[in-house]
Amino acid sequence: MKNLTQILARMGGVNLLPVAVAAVAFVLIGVPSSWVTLTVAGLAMGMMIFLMASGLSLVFGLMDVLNFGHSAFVSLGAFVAASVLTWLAGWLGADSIFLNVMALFLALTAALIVGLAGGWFFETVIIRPVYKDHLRQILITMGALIVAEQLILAVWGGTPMAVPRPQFLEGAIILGDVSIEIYRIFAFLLGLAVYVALYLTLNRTRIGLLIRAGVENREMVEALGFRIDRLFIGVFMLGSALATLGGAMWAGYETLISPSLGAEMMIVVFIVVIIGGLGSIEGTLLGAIMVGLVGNYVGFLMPKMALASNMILMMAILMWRPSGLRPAVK
Amino acid sequence: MTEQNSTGALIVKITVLTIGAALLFAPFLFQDVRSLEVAARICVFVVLVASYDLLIGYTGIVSFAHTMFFGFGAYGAAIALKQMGPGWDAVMVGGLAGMLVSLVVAVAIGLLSLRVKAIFFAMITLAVASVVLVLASQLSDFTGGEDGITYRAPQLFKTATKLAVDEDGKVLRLFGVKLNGKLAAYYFVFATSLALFVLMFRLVGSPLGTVLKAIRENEARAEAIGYRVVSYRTFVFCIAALAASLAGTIYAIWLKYTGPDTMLSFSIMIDILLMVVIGGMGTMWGAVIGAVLMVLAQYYLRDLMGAAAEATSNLPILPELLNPDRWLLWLGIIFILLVYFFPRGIAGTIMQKGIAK
Amino acid sequence: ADPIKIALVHGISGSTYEVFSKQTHTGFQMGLEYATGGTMEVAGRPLEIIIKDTQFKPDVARAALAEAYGDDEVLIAVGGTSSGVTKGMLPIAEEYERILLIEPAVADSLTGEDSNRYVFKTSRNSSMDMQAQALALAPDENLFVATLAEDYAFGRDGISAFKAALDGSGATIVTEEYVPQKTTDFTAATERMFNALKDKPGRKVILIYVAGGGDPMGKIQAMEPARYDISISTGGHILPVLPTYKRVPGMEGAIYYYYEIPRNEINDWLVKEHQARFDSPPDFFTAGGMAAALAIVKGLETAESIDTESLIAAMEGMSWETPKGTMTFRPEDHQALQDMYHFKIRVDDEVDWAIPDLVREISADELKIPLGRTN
Amino acid sequence: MTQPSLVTKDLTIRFGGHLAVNQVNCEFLPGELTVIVGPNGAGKTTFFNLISGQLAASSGKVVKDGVEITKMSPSTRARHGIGRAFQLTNLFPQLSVLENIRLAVQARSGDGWRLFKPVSSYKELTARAERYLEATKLTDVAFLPASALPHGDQRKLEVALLMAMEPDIYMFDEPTAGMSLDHTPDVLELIAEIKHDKSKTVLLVEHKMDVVRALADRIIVLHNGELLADGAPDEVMSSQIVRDVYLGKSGEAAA
Amino acid sequence: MTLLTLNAMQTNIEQYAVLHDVTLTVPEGGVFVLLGRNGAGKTTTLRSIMGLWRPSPGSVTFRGEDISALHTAEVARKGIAYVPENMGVFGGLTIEENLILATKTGKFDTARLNRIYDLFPALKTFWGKQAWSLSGGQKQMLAVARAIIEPRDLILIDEPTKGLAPSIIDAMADAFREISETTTILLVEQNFHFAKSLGRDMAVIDDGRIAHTGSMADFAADKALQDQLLSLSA
Ligand SMILES: Nc1ncnc2c1ncn2[C@@H]1O[C@H](COP(=O)(O)OP(=O)(O)OP(=O)(O)O)[C@@H](O)[C@H]1O
Ligand SMILES: Nc1ncnc2c1ncn2[C@@H]1O[C@H](COP(=O)(O)OP(=O)(O)OP(=O)(O)O)[C@@H](O)[C@H]1O
Ligand SMILES: [Mg+2]
Ligand SMILES: [Mg+2]
Repeated sequence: MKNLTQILARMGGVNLLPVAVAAVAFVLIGVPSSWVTLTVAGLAMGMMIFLMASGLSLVFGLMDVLNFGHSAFVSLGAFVAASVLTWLAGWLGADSIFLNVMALFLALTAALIVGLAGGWFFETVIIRPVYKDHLRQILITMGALIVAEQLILAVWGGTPMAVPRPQFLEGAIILGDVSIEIYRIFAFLLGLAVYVALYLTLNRTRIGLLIRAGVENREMVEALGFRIDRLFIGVFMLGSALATLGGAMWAGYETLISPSLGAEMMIVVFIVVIIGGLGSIEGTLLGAIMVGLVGNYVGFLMPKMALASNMILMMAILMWRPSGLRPAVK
Repeated sequence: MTEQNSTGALIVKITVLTIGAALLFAPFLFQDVRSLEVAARICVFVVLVASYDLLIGYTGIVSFAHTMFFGFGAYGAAIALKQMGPGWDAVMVGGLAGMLVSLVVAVAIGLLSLRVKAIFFAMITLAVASVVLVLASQLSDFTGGEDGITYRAPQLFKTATKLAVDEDGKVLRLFGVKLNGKLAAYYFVFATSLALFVLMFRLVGSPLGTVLKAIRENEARAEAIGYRVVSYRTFVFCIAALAASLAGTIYAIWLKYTGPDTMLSFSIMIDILLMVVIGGMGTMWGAVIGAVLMVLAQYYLRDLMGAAAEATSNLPILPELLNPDRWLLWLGIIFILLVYFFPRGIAGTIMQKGIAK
Repeated sequence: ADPIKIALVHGISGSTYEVFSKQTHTGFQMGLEYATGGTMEVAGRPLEIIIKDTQFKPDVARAALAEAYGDDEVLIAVGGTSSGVTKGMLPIAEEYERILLIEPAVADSLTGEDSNRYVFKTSRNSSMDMQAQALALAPDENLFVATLAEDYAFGRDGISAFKAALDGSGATIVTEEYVPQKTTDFTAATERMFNALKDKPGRKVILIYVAGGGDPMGKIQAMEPARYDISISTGGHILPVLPTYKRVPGMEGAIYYYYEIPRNEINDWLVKEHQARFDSPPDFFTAGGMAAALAIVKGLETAESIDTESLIAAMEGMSWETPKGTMTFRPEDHQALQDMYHFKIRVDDEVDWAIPDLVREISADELKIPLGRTN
Repeated sequence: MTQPSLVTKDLTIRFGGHLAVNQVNCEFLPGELTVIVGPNGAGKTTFFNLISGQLAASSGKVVKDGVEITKMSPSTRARHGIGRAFQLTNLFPQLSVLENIRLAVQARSGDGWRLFKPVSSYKELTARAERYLEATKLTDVAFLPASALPHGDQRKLEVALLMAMEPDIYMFDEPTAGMSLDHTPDVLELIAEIKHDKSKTVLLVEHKMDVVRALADRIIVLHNGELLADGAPDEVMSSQIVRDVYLGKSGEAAA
Repeated sequence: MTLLTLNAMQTNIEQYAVLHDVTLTVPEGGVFVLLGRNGAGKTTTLRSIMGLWRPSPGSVTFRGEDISALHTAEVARKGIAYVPENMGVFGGLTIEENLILATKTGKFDTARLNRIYDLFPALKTFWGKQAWSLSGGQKQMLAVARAIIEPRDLILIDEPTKGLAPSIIDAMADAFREISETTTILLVEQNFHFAKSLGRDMAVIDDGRIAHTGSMADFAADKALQDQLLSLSA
């Protein structure tokens, strides 16, 4: 028994969980083509959730700030990107791949910029007074969420907004009975890139350390000569920009968006962060992929259970590992 | 010199007593339909918020499942009244069933998960609450699903019921107020809410209340001086659940309608949170103040803004921002400012102010 | 003369559905204008409109409605937006013994057992949607359908209405898929439907009945059902959603209203005026709001006197003209019977949304809408 | 011969590969004050944690008055008469000094479950809390929140909490660290008084040699988690091994 | 040469006036000892220098420059290190990570590191361990080590000896003596024996005011004064 755990640990430990789940699902599903379709779709879904969750995980895990307002950024990103895409609809319809890509690039960039600016504003005005106080964080960010949703409503109106998508991301690749949506491949690749970039920044620089230290004892980090306030703003801006990016990608996936989009994704996003374990980007990715896969498998095998599957997954994981799959901080 | 005797505390207490008096005489003071609805809602929410404050303010337990217990009580009464017909037996059965379910669920959640970290506990309660919400919507034969259930309240509370009649057999009026079933229903709500509130008030002032605060402050030390933390937590979680469940039963009887949006939804949870914070966590006075302010805002801020927009209609931009449909925006802003400037809530901050140095 | 007061009790804050309420209000206002020839008076008495916000909360809605009847003393109230909220309002109408005219909430149950004789309903109900939808599929032995709906009362009721409409036509339902509300990823359900349908002979259709967002149609289309000869069918939608229908040119289904479909004087006026005033065509709930206003004015004009009982007497069985042609309040349950439209999607690059072209009008008589209640 | 009130048998705890407390066998008698010394990281605080239940032993036993308490939770042990004060101050920061002490008094009297009568009606509790307030000279700051006290006063409050628990076994972990010289004697006197009540057992971790010498009936020395020496103060303090591992050159000066 | 001057510093914490008038001149080099009873205001003085509390009125001058309005991080970058009385170790970080954060570049100066290993061998033993699991004394060692891992101009130390075993205190005294040749140390201490052995100049603070300043040698000789200011009759 002990040997087995050790062998498993050497092979990657909890990282193997999604593989194990996929293997079990393969047996249960029995139809290989369906299994491939579901797995690929689930992975991509996981990546999109990861995009939305990574910012929250960063802010929640490293800075110990529970930002319920995160979902406002997700919505904001979605609407900004959708507006830019609508505005550039001409480019999207064009046959030129270049114009297609440019339009997409501009939309994502606009979402990122809005996220950075919004994050700066949010940190300085909303979060600054409530560091270290979870309860007031929950409350003040909920207040901010209400305001932000209302502002979005005021600017974009409440009618659902259709999102045009670049031509080259439409449709699916069909291999035999397997279908793989092109948009999902794109989302998967973008999510992967974001993950690698975050991983390197946090693990190859002192920034990750500083943030963790700052959360524990802000005064002491300052007494060591670091402007923790500026660092926190930076992290927060990054977190918000990731949220808007996630929102933008989600808008492209949903193709029909309404201001409550962010709020509707929030519970899943929180579940992912918690499953993953506080403060670890690796954990968040793992959690997101688990949620993506399990959602699809359960939806196929036991549609009745689809809704509860996330909750059950979370509770099971918390019972097994009370601090999540890969907590960075004990 | 203690908190209890500061001038600020005096102000808070006088305010709360005034509110209490206003609620007691509400049917006579404000003789319109809306005011009575508002007053009844305030009564119920005072209980709900106070019971939530037991958890969050006194013991430091963050739970997102409080509306779930509220819902158990409400659905208990609603289903019983629907199935058994209007009557006190149905109220009893429903109320008790609601409490029983609440108690069982609270004990289960408490024993299983009050040991884990606070934030995880919060997420677990959120998960359980959303599963219940889904169940309520899927078991629609029982619960009426999304649309909820309408039913009749006991005979005594029907608007048509005459409590006292004059010579002509018409319903008697006192200071212009009809002595009818509606009035009886209001006083039922008022009296039961008051009783529950007083019970909780005694609870937090008792030695148990101090222990709860100690657990909030420093769990490990409370354990070290001999308090069984998990038992206390589970106990207070159950008490809060029972109080919420009863509040749900009362509200269900008053409303004669029970549905997910009024009794279970996450937005009520947010309302409760807002009320606790606006009033001030860790003081029962605060629960009253918070509930009153929020309910008033929900019902009257709109009108107020309409008036303001009217008044400023020849100024630029302002009327746009004061558009009554954007009242939530202002509520949000006010809320942020409150958390910002009154970190201890209104009651907490005022009480703090008056403390002599 | 004393004004006749009418309350509009809708959700106008707190949910993104608030735009539906606003469409209703616009339509209602324009309806009164049209019916009174701009005077806003009936029988020499001015009409006064009072607006109440339900905030999409049943308890607030009940208070608002009680206030309208009790404090503002309105004669008629019109509302609400979502079915749950509206359901909570029904007993209040009975308690105050005043008329509640339901528009635009849809659920069948609003004129069902829990309803009462003070309740009238101009908005369509789910049975109409689903029967029309079934008829639009021209069902026969050759038709195989997989259905997709959300897993709650609204979705399940809709599908059973749909099945009832197929009964006897020989068409086969191969699978019924129910996904949780607010589902965003339909891959699993789609795989199940593909697997159930792909080896069937004849016409193969996936019927989508999902009220919320999530755009299941676009997502299923992205998985290319055409490779198995499966086509998609779903009901029409409000204008802002129609752009997403551009992915499914040629799709057929049934729709409640599209401004270019009905050919009548009232609709022509509505389209023209709406275009002039708001620079956009009217939508579902604008038409609905107008129909409600027209019903009220006709009721007031034909009633013997202006009080609740006379109004009920006048409106029971009343037929009147609306932007979608003639509607009739069924005497038994006060549901307004009305026409629906079988459409086919056409894509025109010049138009922002996909255009539902009329295939055929499904007249009210063709629909067998079950009685909710008998008074 | 008096029965030992507290016994540890082969008490051991390991953290990963590190044996923080290693097979410690010890008996403590009522009326006796034992000082535990040892270099930093020797395992003194860990030893306390094992007795009072903050940590669970990897192996071995703790027995109080013949009852094995090894598996009990800290609160149960506290109710069995084990009390301890912490090395790093560990209070209820937002509660007033008086409330802090009253909590300890109340825990002792088992009144935590009283639900409906207000605290103020328990005059007896308050009176007893006030006695400890006076004994530790904290009366002046009774209504300040504990977090506002200067470090020295927080240490005193820490001692007051332990006193208010009125346990059978008192465990002090460096009670006077950071306390100024004018306050130290008060605290030492309090500890000495407990010893005079012959039914109480006192365990004291202390690095200040003058304090050790003034109070100790017996000294035990821990080193790398092992019991290195156990005996009368003079004997232990003058042993070569103690000087080597613990006292360094100041030991020579003292001896 | 004066290194640090405190001019008529008053500090309020919330509504309480804690420091009433603290005026002090700390010369460059050597150990300057600040003594006082519990609650006298020693910690508050150090925190006011670091900018963790704001004195007003009053000012802090470091090398002739007024630093009282600077952000704490800027104060630290002037070359001032601070060891707080609650040690301020980052429990979630390992010892190595705690120390890395205290370096300017993120790299250790090997000589200094070895000196620290000599002084506090325990830190070497537990190098990769998270700091929360250290014993009380080991945390104190880590806090001090953090202040001396880099060369600094001034080190503010709040009661470094509390909780340390006698042999370590001796070693630390030696180390401080060595460091004070190049760095000024402002030491707050209750352990008079330790303070006496190190201090060149000293001051006593009482009830938020400077009650006495002078050389340590004089103070150590004057039993009456000690008794009056510190109750050191023992
Ligand atoms: N929870 C824990 N996890 C891992 N190691 C621990 C833990 N608690 C203590 N230790 C280690 O056990 C050893 C003994 O620690 P302990 O706190 O008992 O020492 P101590 O004798 O009280 O020292 P001091 O005099 O410095 O307070 C230390 O090396 C410490 O790092
Ligand atoms: N947060 C606070 N709120 C109120 N008063 C405070 C606060 N912090 C400190 N004080 C008060 O300031 C005074 C000085 O405290 P300070 O911590 O500077 O004393 P100290 O000399 O360092 O004492 P010690 O030797 O005990 O550490 C004390 O009387 C204390 O009560
Ligand atoms: Mg120790
Ligand atoms: Mg101090």
